[in-house]
Parts: sequence; structure tokens; C-alpha cells
Amino acid sequence: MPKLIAKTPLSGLWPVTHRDLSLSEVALDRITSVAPFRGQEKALAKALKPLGLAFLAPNSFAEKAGVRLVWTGRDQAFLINAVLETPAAALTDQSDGWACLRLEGAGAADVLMRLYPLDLRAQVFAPGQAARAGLNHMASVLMRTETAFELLVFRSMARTAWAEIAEAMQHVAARRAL
Amino acid sequence: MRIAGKGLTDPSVPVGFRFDGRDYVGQAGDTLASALLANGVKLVGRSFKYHRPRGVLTAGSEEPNALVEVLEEGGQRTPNVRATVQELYPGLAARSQNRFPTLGFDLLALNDLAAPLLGAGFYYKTFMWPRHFWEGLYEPLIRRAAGLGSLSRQHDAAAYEKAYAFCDLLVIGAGPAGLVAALEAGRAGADVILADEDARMGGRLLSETLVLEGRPGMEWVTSVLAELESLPNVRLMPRTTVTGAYDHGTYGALERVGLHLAPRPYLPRECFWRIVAKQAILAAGALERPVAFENNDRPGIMLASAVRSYLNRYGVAPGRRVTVFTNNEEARRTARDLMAAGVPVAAIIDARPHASAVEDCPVYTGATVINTRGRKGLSHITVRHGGGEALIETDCLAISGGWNPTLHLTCHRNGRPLWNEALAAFVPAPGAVPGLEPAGAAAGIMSTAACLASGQRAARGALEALGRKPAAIRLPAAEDAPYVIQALWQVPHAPGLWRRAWLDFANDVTVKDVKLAAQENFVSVEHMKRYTTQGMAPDQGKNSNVAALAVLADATGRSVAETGVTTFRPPYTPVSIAAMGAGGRGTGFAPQRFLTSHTASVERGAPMIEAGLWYRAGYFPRPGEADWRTACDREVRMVRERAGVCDVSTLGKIDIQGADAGRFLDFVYANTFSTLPVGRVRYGLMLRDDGHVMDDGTAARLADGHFVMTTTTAAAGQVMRHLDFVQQAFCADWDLRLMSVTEAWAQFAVAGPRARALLASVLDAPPDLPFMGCAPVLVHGVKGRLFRISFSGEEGYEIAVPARYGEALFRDLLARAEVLGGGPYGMEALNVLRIEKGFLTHAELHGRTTAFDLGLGRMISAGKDCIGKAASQRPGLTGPEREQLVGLRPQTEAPLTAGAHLFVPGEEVGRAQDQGYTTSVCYSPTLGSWLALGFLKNGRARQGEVIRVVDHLRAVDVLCEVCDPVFYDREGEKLRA
Amino acid sequence: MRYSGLKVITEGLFGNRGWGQVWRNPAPKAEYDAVIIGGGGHGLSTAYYLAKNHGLTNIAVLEKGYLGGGNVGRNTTIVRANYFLPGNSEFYSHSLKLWEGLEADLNYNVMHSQRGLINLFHSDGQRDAFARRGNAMINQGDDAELLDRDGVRALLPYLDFDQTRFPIYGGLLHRRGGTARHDAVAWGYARGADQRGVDLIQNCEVTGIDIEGGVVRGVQTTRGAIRAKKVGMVVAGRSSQVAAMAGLRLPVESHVLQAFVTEGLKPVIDHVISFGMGHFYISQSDKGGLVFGGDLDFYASYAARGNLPMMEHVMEAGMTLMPMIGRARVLRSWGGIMDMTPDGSPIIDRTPIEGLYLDCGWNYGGFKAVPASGWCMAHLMATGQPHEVARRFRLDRFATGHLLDEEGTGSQHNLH
Amino acid sequence: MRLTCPLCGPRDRREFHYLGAEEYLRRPAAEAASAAWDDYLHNRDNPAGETRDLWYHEAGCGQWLLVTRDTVSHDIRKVELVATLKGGAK
Repeated sequence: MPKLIAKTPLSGLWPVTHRDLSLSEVALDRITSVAPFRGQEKALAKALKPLGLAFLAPNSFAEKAGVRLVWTGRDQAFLINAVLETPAAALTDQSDGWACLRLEGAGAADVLMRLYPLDLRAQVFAPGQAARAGLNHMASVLMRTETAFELLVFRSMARTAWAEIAEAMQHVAARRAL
Repeated sequence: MRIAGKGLTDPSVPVGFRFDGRDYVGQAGDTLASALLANGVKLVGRSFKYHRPRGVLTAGSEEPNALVEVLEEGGQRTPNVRATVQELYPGLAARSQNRFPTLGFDLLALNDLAAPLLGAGFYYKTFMWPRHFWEGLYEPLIRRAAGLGSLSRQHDAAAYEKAYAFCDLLVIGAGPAGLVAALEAGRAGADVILADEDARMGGRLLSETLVLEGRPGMEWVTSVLAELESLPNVRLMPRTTVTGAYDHGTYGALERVGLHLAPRPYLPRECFWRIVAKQAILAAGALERPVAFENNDRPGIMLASAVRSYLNRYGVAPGRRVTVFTNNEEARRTARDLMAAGVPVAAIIDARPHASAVEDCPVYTGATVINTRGRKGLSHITVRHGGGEALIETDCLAISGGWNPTLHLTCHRNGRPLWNEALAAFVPAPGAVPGLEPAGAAAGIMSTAACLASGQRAARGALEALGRKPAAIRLPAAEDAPYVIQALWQVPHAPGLWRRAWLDFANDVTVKDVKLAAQENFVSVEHMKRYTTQGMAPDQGKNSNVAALAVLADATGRSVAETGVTTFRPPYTPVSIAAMGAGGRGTGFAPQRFLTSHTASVERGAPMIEAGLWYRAGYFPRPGEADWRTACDREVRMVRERAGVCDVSTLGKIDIQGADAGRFLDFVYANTFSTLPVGRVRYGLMLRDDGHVMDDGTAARLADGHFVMTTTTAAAGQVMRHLDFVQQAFCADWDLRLMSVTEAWAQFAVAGPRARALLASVLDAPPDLPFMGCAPVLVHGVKGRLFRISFSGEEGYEIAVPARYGEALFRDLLARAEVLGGGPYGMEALNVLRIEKGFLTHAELHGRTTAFDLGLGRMISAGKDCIGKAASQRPGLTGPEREQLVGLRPQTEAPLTAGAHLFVPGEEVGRAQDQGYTTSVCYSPTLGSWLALGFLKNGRARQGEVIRVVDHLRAVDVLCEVCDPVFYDREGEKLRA
Repeated sequence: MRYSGLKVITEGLFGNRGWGQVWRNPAPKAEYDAVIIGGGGHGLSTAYYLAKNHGLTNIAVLEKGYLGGGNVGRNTTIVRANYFLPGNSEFYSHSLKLWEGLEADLNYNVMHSQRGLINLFHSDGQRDAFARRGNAMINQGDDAELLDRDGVRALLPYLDFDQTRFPIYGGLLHRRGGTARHDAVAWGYARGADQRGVDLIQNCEVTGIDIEGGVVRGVQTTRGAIRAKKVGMVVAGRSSQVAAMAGLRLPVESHVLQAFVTEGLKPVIDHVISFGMGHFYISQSDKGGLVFGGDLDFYASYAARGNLPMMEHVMEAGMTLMPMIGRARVLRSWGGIMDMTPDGSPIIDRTPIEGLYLDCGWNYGGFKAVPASGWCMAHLMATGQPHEVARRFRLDRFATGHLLDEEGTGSQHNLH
Repeated sequence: MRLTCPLCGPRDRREFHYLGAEEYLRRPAAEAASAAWDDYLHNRDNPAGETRDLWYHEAGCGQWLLVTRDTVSHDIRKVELVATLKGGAK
């Protein structure tokens, strides 16, 4: 039987590095949108318990053993890299809808503050925080881990996001070279 | 002339540059203006209207005269650059502008001779006859004479950027008040941004010989800056002009990132900042203003503060024999500084009768300058004093009419400044911009000591608002002389056709012009401004507005306060379009959305066409095909006879789950969905609230409480927004969850008589779907979905797989289709197929059409309410007057065009006779004819009639038969096969 | 006083001392045959044509600030007749014809410059929509030409034909489209009305509308009560407030539209260019500034000033379409208050109150309409009957569904 | 211009889509008279001063917001989630 070959949204692009900044694609196996049905919040909490995760306050994410839950809206979160089956929530497979980009290195916040209208300095947007916000003209989910920014953008626009971040990296690097 | 030992420039670093084709040498730290003055170049520009020779007037961004073009290799250039702001860098090349052929010999200076005819608003009174001479002769001449610098017409390929910044406190201006404010807040731990327009922070302290704490002011500046730099919570932004105050603490700012350097790759020329500040302090200082007297515009006449800047900061003496003309005490420092530096001062002319005369030079009190001489450079001034007149030889006249607080930002949110009689100036109105507190000279506080205290006070206010404790820094001791001024706006001159005293140097507006405006009853300040163009030049009246108001007040017998003031609007200084539009160039203007089939399509030579933000294949050319039509016709036949594959993933897809999902669809669609069985798909018509058609699409019921809706590509975003609104506003307590899944699925239409066979080869267990059925499937082992729907009129399916497999499935489907004599088809064929079938796109659903117009009126279910139902029943939206969807088939083989209008044969062709228009046309290879869809008045009742299709623009005039919009397989037998 | 080139020369040679007042400063009288609330372009042209076409000269224009201080003095000066819906076509066509004779009629140079307007299109679908429009223009008796890509390139070689995000397929050229000097239009009409005896009363804010038994009797102003048998409300931008004085609630939402001008430049853009995909349009004034604008800021506002997001969007659109303007610098930005209606078309109609007339809802297309709006409003006020070319601009058309929605965006006020 | 989304916090205006006045929440009953629909769809108080209007946090959480603000000063007084308005939409 023939096999369909899977491709990531940014396949074919190599990581970009400018000075100590680097941009790369993160291959996510699975993203599930989890939205509890009316009155099912407790049942959902129960279903999430085996993963060691609880439904979140806005603008944050939590991670346990490689499984991440990130707030994406009112009564809605994305569960990343885990399988959940429960009748308590509307579950929508989003695995292929998003590209995940990782930006790390000194000045990463400066780079992203050229594209996001958000205060991303560490004292304001700390590790563990997340935001649904526009990356320039694109919808996105932004997360800050201990070491990097990770962001989700729509698959079809991933190359634009990549190019815009890479250009901002170039500008930041050129300024630092002065 | 450079004065050894003076100034902050570095004599050890010579910097070569070029102006008007001549090479010069300046020093590191120079501006183009200071370097030109150091080289004895006084004539740097020509005025806007009269082409009068002009020299440097100021030492800042408010410069009205010294505007030049900065040249780059390759022919790119930047016009209207202020020589007073442009920092010198090795190899800088600049040239003068608005002159022909040269700066020294400018033919347009003839305008100066015609000046009596060219007074305010003269052009409103003439150039009216004969009528067509305006566009043909007068206007081109005026256009060519007007304008300042010139664009190169080359695309601006340089790097620019935009960025956001956030802070507790934004301090605008790094003079004494700003430095103190930043230090107070910085030490208190607040998150501070200190932005200053200059390359070097310090404000007037860089240009004055002031003493702070017993030491030169510069030493204090250096120590404060060193401390600020050491504070992690303080960010210094030199070369950054805060250009606008917007809502809710948002400020626009322009940073000159690379303009002080020769261009280098990737380094942005400029950055446009969006700064969000909880609190802000406006410590932008004040701008000195000239006095209007006859011929006050000659090269060599300079603001007194600018003379001090060139002397003290740049070590340049702007003249060999300087005179000073002032109406205030402060400007007399100019003479003292010059003499201390060894530059001869010919005289001080102080307009105040009781002024002192302590300087070691002639001092005329109660005196005025009444005229000057020297066409390309000042040579003499005439002084009137105590009843006599004196002619004084001088090559530089330093003038001061007092100071205007730099309050522009406080007007950006419609605040009106207040007149302060003691200062003879406008001062900021309290609270004009919430959260922005003026301090120092910007608040009308003039002595250095008071400015320092004011900066501290403002910072403490901001800290309190931020809930922080003050740091209580100790202020240095500084001069605290009172600001003594006697208002002097204009020195009257004798009548005479060519006698003029300038107010607005940049736009060549004179006292006469303002008086003429008043004479003609343009007495509102706005009328005067607009009639004379006073204040509308590149300096936006920074040098002249207040004096012009005073002249208008005088001419109309009102006080300045009664006369009012025009509005300062953003930006404070001009902002390049490239900086504010950074990122927009080329494809950056909007995101590009790529399909998973993109690469495979490009490999097959398909032109990729923009469809909204998406790129879709137009057609898939085969070798030997002459044009798109050949390929398109083949693809149509291929679908009708074999099987075609088309990527339709751009359609919006919305996942709708919950017990109330069916009920919700009943509400947002005109027709009913709650009765749709699981495993079935239904066509849906969605109305706007106002009763017109918003969109159409399908919804499939995957499970009892689970639907997936499709929208058109164009309306996907609008529909999602709409559904969210309906849900949150009207159905908030329903059990319902919406989620866009457009991006998650790659979806391909597989259509044609062989479609089923093609699918059977990729599906692990092909289901036997009825028309409008759907089912989960395994596609080579991958979980997918299959819908039996058709936009082509053939037996058709749409097969969806997770997008990661999209490319692989597309390639696989194409390879298998080709074995069956089929292949891919693109947008062009898709369009022909759907026109043949009378299916709709946004060419027909253009926002003005109703269900009635489309012949779908019966889809609006009578048994339930839905969005748009009530409004759709307005009398104007139904009836025979409406243009209704019809098909049109030409009686000849002539081609048709979309956008043509419809007329009754034999009737006149005119607006009153217009019967409708065509929306979509194609050549149908299936039917061997051109076809059109269109809207015709009362069209459904007119089938069989002959109608005339007229397209004036493309010379089409064809008779067509009106027919049913479904041209092909009207009974739908193929669909249901 | 008649203006002419000769007069400019003779006055110039005698020190310009002979120029008289361009209009008088009359004190308001206790009663007029008609008063017009609003001394903007439309109000002034209404007064002018009431006097000129209908012989009504015992009338006054009441302006709360200075004449021409509203949108007529803060627009991007474009004059065109390129509408396609019956109801709009004939009206704007009439307006353009009036423009073409305006200088001679007013004896005032409003610098009406028919330099040609080009609407660019970027897809086959847009081309077809513009073809429909262009054909409607020709059916109406106006001019239109469809340019292909090369045709556009010949006229506008400086556009980015290679890299721009939305490639240029062609354009609709309207040769008679162009610009005019906005202030001069207000002043020219004001002067003309004044010369015919109309009282132009500035700094006179209307604070109330007197109505008895459903019939208008006059107005209350900051300069006293004024009786009048007929009152015209011609205050686009403030229509809702003035109409509220008469107890009317209008189908209008006020929005801010920003515009921009650069520093002066030597001639570089010779036409008016409209880039629909980017909501961007541009021309170059005779003084040399690039005058350009974009879409509404989209939120209801009376602030007459805008915010950065739309400003930046406009600049970005300029950079993708014509990156040669990158080095030009924006000198000034401003905002006007737009009466936005639910179909994007205006209202010139009677009201339920006898003698009270309404001219409003110009969305962001009011400038080019100034002549015909005044012409038709004057006709309505003088005769009580709508003028033929403005008969579809009815107040009740939203209730009845006889809409004039050129954009096809529906009843949301800010989408037009 | 900035709006404080009750969920996402203070955000730049560019993340929001504007619909129009609060009237859009007062959808008449299906059988209401045409004047009621005319008021719902078209007629507006359009105040120069305090108003309540509808914004969508499009680039953010996808919530519709009812914003109380001033059309002259642009002051924002209150931002509420439409979905949780007391008693539902009015």
C-alpha cells in the first residue's frame, strides 16, 4: 500500500541564525482544541487529571512531561502532544492547522517586539505566559518558555511569519553590530 | 570658520563630504549645516516661491531654509533633508534643491521681481481663462515651479523597520528638565524611556556656556547620562523624535537608526516606534523665533540660539562680524559668548528701551533693525534708534524674538494652548493629553534652575501616579535669571511694491500677505493660514505661526488670545512614508497563504493566482498549448469526460459542536439544518442581518452534535466573525462550540465520470456515498473525510486529509488521475464548470443580491426565524423591479464579457434604459458557445427574450437569448449518477 | 469685484490696496425666508444656488465656526463621476458638469484639475467589477477607459509592477476625474452667495430648532433666535446632533477618516491613483505635497483625529504599490468626521417636519458632490420637490430597502 | 489607541475589529414591526460623548466586547464580554 508522506508546514527551511539569535521550526505531533461543553468544566478537569494538567487562567500555559496545555480563548485551550478523549468538551483536531516556530537567543524579545504589539520583556512576559495576539497581520499563539519564545501561526501563513521574523532578526543583528 | 578649542566636535577626525559637487572637510560631530558654515558656505537653499537666496536659520529640525537632497550611489536620493539635523559621515553627498540651473544662478528668482503680483491667494483670482489652459498650461507651470526637493522615482529598496516599546514613563527631550526627570524616575526604579531628537543628549546645555554646580554644564550632562546608562530600568533613545501623541498613552516616534552613517546592509535607515507609556513628560524645550523686518531672510541672518549652538557646540563662528537683534535678555548671551570666543560683535540692537548696556560692544536700546543688504550673504543692516538710523557692516545677524514652548504634542489630541502675556507665547493647556505633563521650557519655564526643578516635579507627579516613591535626587545649582521679554513681532517698513518682511521663510509668507488676508476678510486664523499658506511649509510654522497670529491680531484690532491659534497636528517633524510603512514593501503588505499543493502545482507550470491572500493554480499547461484558453478548455473537457483534481482547501471550514449545533445552523442559515441526517451534507444560504446574501456553502453533519460548515474563500473571515457574534450575542447560553479548521485540512475536489474509480484507488474502503452524503474514510491509511458534493456538475467528491499529507495526496491523486485520462484543473476551468452549471461565486454574491434575486427566495424557511429574514422582506428587496439572475447565450459566436450592461434591442443605450449586467462569462467547450450569467430586471419572467449585451470598454455588442442560469445538465442527472 | 488676470496685475502694481472683502460680516437678522445650518461646502453651495437658481436672497447661512471649516477644508480633494448605481450615476455626473463650469460661474479659481483618475484592479474579478462600473459611466454619458497592465505602465511607470503583493492587472481610467483646491471651493461659493445678498454668519452655533405643530418656525442660535419658514440642515459630520434638536434620529454613524500630506516635492505623480486592494489613494497637489489617504479608522468618533494603526496601514499600502514614495515625508495628518450611512450613499430629503430639510450622509465622498448637493438641496428647499438627479437620496430608503450600496457591504455603517 | 480585553488584558487597537453601536445586541423579535428592524439596523443616537459599541478581539481571543467610551475624547470607561452580559444581550 502506498504511504502518504507527511510534511511539516516549514519543511525545506533550515534554521536561521543572526549573531546569537536563532529561528527554527518545531515539529508538533498533535494539537487538540479543547472547549468544555456547557456545564462540563468539572468533567473536563477530571479528564485532564491523568495528564497532570488543569484548565488554565487566561494568558498562560502549563507543561507536564512534554504535554502542554495553552490557553487560547474563553473556555478554550490547545492541548499539545497528548491524546484526550472525553465527552465533556468539544475536541477539534488542530494538529495540522498550525506551524510552530521557536526563536531563541539574546534579543529575541526585541525581535518579536517588532512584530507583536505586546510588551515581551522578561519582567512583563515571563516564562509560562502565553498570548493570543497578532504577529504583524497574522493570528498567532505566543508562548514563552524558560529558554525561548515559541509561537503558533496558521500553517498556510507560516512562510510569511518565518520571513518576517527573519527580517526583524537581521535588523536587530545589524543594530547590534554598530 | 572653525574656532580652535571651541565645541564638542572632534578636530582629530576629519570627515570629507560633498555639497553641490564641491568637496569639503568637516569634523566628527558636525551636522551638514555646521560643516558648511565652518567652510564658509552661507548660501544653502532657495525659497519656495520667490527663490530668494537662503542660508541656515536654525540649528535644529525646525529649519525652514537649509533643506537639501542627500544623494546615494545608484541615483537614489532623499529630498528635503534638514542640513541642520543631518549628521556628517564620510562620503556624505548632498546638493541644493528647488533651483534651476544652479543655487548661485537660479532663473526662477525672476519670481522675486514679479513679487507684487504674487501676493497671498493671487492664484484664486486668475488663470481662469480660457478654461482648458488650466490643465494645459497654467497648472503644469505652477507645478513645476512649486515643490521643494525631488524624488528619484526609484523604488526605495533600503531597510526600514517598525517596533513597539513599553514603559512606565516616557521622557521626551533630554535637556535639563528631561535629564532630571529621567534621573528622578530612574533612581526611583520606574521603567523609563528617555527619547531625544538629537544625536547627543543634553539639549540646550550642549549649546550654552552655562554653569551647573559651579562646573561647565556639559560635565553635569555627562555625569547624568553615565548614571542613566548604568540603570537597567532606563532606556536611552537618542536620534529619536517623538512625533505624535495618540490615544491611551500611545506615542509615535521616529528613530534615525542609520542616517548618520553611509548605507550598510540590513541596517535600517529609520525605525518607527510605537511607544506605550503609562506616564509621559514633555521636556522638549522651546524654539526661538525670528522677528519680521524688511529683508530679514538673507543668508547670514540666523536665530541667536543657533549662533550660540554653532559657536559653543560646533566651534564655528557663523560670521566675521556679528550683530545681535533681540527683544529679550537671554539672546544677549550670544554677544557675550562670541566676544569671549574672540569673534567681533559689531552691535547689539535691543528693542527694549530700558535694556542694559553692559557688553563690551555698541548696544542700541529701544532700537530695531529696519532693513538689510547683501543678496547671497548679509553685508549690512540698517538700524533705527532714538530717532536716527545707522548702517552697520555685518555678515551675521543673530535675531531673537523670544521663545515658543515646544508644546506641539499637547495639541495632538485637540488640546488648545493658552496665551501667556508675560512670556508673549502660548503655553500648554493643563491636562491637554492625559498622562502627559509638560516640564521645563516646554511648559514655559525658562531659567535653567527652574527647568531642573520642573523636571523633578513632573517626574515626582508621574511616580506618584505610578504608585512609586520619589528618589529625591539633589538638583545642581544653576542660573535662575528671569526671562525678560518685550513682545516684538514685526518692524514696520515703508510701503513699496518690493518691500517685504518675512514671517514664514519656508513658504515665503510676508507681513503683507497676512495683512492682505485681513483686508479681504480672511480674519479667522484658519482662513488666514489657508489663504496665505502661512505655517503649511515643512516647518509647519514652528518659526512663524505665533508672529503671524500677532500680525493678524494687530491687523484686525484683536489681542492674540482673541485671535486664536491654528492646530498643531502630528507628526511633530515629518516622518518618511518608508519608515511608517516599513514592512509593506513588495509582498510584505499582506501575508501570503500557500496551499499544500503549491509546490506540486508550480512544478507543473501552473501560474499561481492571488485569491484573497491565497495563491491558487490558474491552470496546468501542457506542452504545446498555445494559451490559457487551450489549457482551460482541455481541463473542462477532462472533468466532463474523465476526472479532474482541484485543490479547494481555501474554502473556510468551521467545526460546530454541541447539543445546540443544529439549532444554531437553523438560525444563521436561511434554510433548515436541524433536520439534516448524520452523514449528509446540505447547501446553505447565509444572509446578512440586512437581508442580503452574505455567503453560501455547505454544512455536513458528522455526528448528532457535530457539523462542519464550509464557506467561500473570500468570506471565511467574515463568516467566522459573524458566527462568533451571533453565538455570543444571541445564543450565549446554548451548548455550542465553534472552531475554525480551515488550516487543518487539505481538501481536494475530485470530479468527473471517473471520479469514483479514482477515489477507489486511494481509499482503503471506499464508501458508497449518495449525492450529498459524507463519511469518514481512510486514505492510504490516513484518517480523512469524504463528501459527495460537486461544484462542477459532474459526479463529484471532496476528499479531506490532515494538511501534513496534503502535498502527498495531491501528487498521488494527480498520478492516478492521469492514468485514467484525467489530471489537475485550476481556477479557470473551475470557473467555466460552475458557470455551465449556473453555480454562484462572489461575482454574483456581490453584496447587493438577495435570495429573491438569485431565485432562491424559497430557501428562506417560513417556519423559523433566521438572521436576515425580517430585513429580506422589505418591499425594495423583492419584485419585478429587481434584477434577477439569468443565463445569457449569444446568438452568434461572438465573445462575451463580464461587466457588460443589458439593453432591450432597438432601445437607446443609456443609463435610463439599463436592464442589468453580466457578472460571469466563459467560453463553454462543453456547449461550444459563450455563456454568461447576469442580472436582468424581472429576468426570470423574460426567458426566451433577446437582450442586447453592450460593453463599451471592450467593444462588445452582442444579442443574447435570456435563459435559465443552469446551462448544463439542468436535471442534475450527472451529479446524482 | 470681478477677479481676472488683469486685475491681479493692476492691483499688484498698486500695492494690492484695492482688494475688497471677499464676503461681508453681517449681523443676523431676526427673520429670513430660509436659513441653512452649516457653512461648509454643501451649505454654501446650497445658499449660492438658492440665490442664483431660485432667486431666494433673503437667506442666511449659520456657521458655528468659520466658513469651510469642516470636511470641505480637510479632504483629499478628489473630484470624479465614477459611480455605477442608478441614483448615484446621474447625481455625480451632474456634479462633475457643474465642476467643469465652476470657475467661470463663480469667477473664482478653484483649480479644478482634470488630470485623470485611475482605479487599479488586481484580479479578473475586480476587472469585471470595474468594467461594469466603467460601462455604467459611459451609459450615463461620462468617460471611462479600461487599461490593461501595459496601459497602466505607460501612465504610471513608477508603480511596482514586479514585486507588489497584489499584482496590477490594469486600471479604469476616468480622464475627467481629478482634483480641486478644497478651500477655494468653499470660498468661491461663499463669495458668490454673499455677492447675491446671502448673509453668511460665522461663529453662530445653532442650539435649537423651533417647531410648532410639526412645522418649523426658526432656530435658536448663540447669536439669538432667528425665524425662518424653511430650515436646511447641511451639517455632515454633525448631522445626528443637529437633527436631534428636531427630535430626529438618523441612519448615520460618525466616523473618522484620516488624510495625509507630505512635504513639497517636484512633480512626480501626475494623476489621481486609487489602489482598492490597499485602501490607498494618492495625488500630488499643485504645491507639491503628496496628498493621500485610506480607509476609516472604523470606530465611531467625533475627535477629528485618528490613530496609528490605520495610518501605518496606509503607508504600508503606499510602499507596496509605489515604493518610490518611501523617501517622501509625511508633514501633517488630520481627520475629518464622516456621516456614514447604512448604504454609503447620501440623503437629500424632506423630513417629517414641514419646512425642515436634510442634506447629510456624505460618507467620505462629499467633496466632489459639493456643487450638485447644493444644486439639489436648493431645488428641494425652493420647490419642495426633490431634484430629478437626487430623487433616490431618500431618508426612508433604508426602511423600504431601496438601497444605493455601491460597495455591496450592507447595512454596517462603517464598511462603506 | 488601546482597549483592555477582559480576558487578554490591555491590547493595541489593531487587534480589534469594530462592528458598530450597541443596538446590534437588541435584535427585535421575528414578528416585530418594520420600524423596529429599521431602528435595529440603521438608526443611531450617534452621540458626541459617551457611547457603547461592539468590538471583536479578532487577533486575540475571539470574544465580542461591549465597550463604553467617549467618541470625543476617546476615553474608554468600561469593557465587558458580550457573552457574559447580565441577562444576556439586551
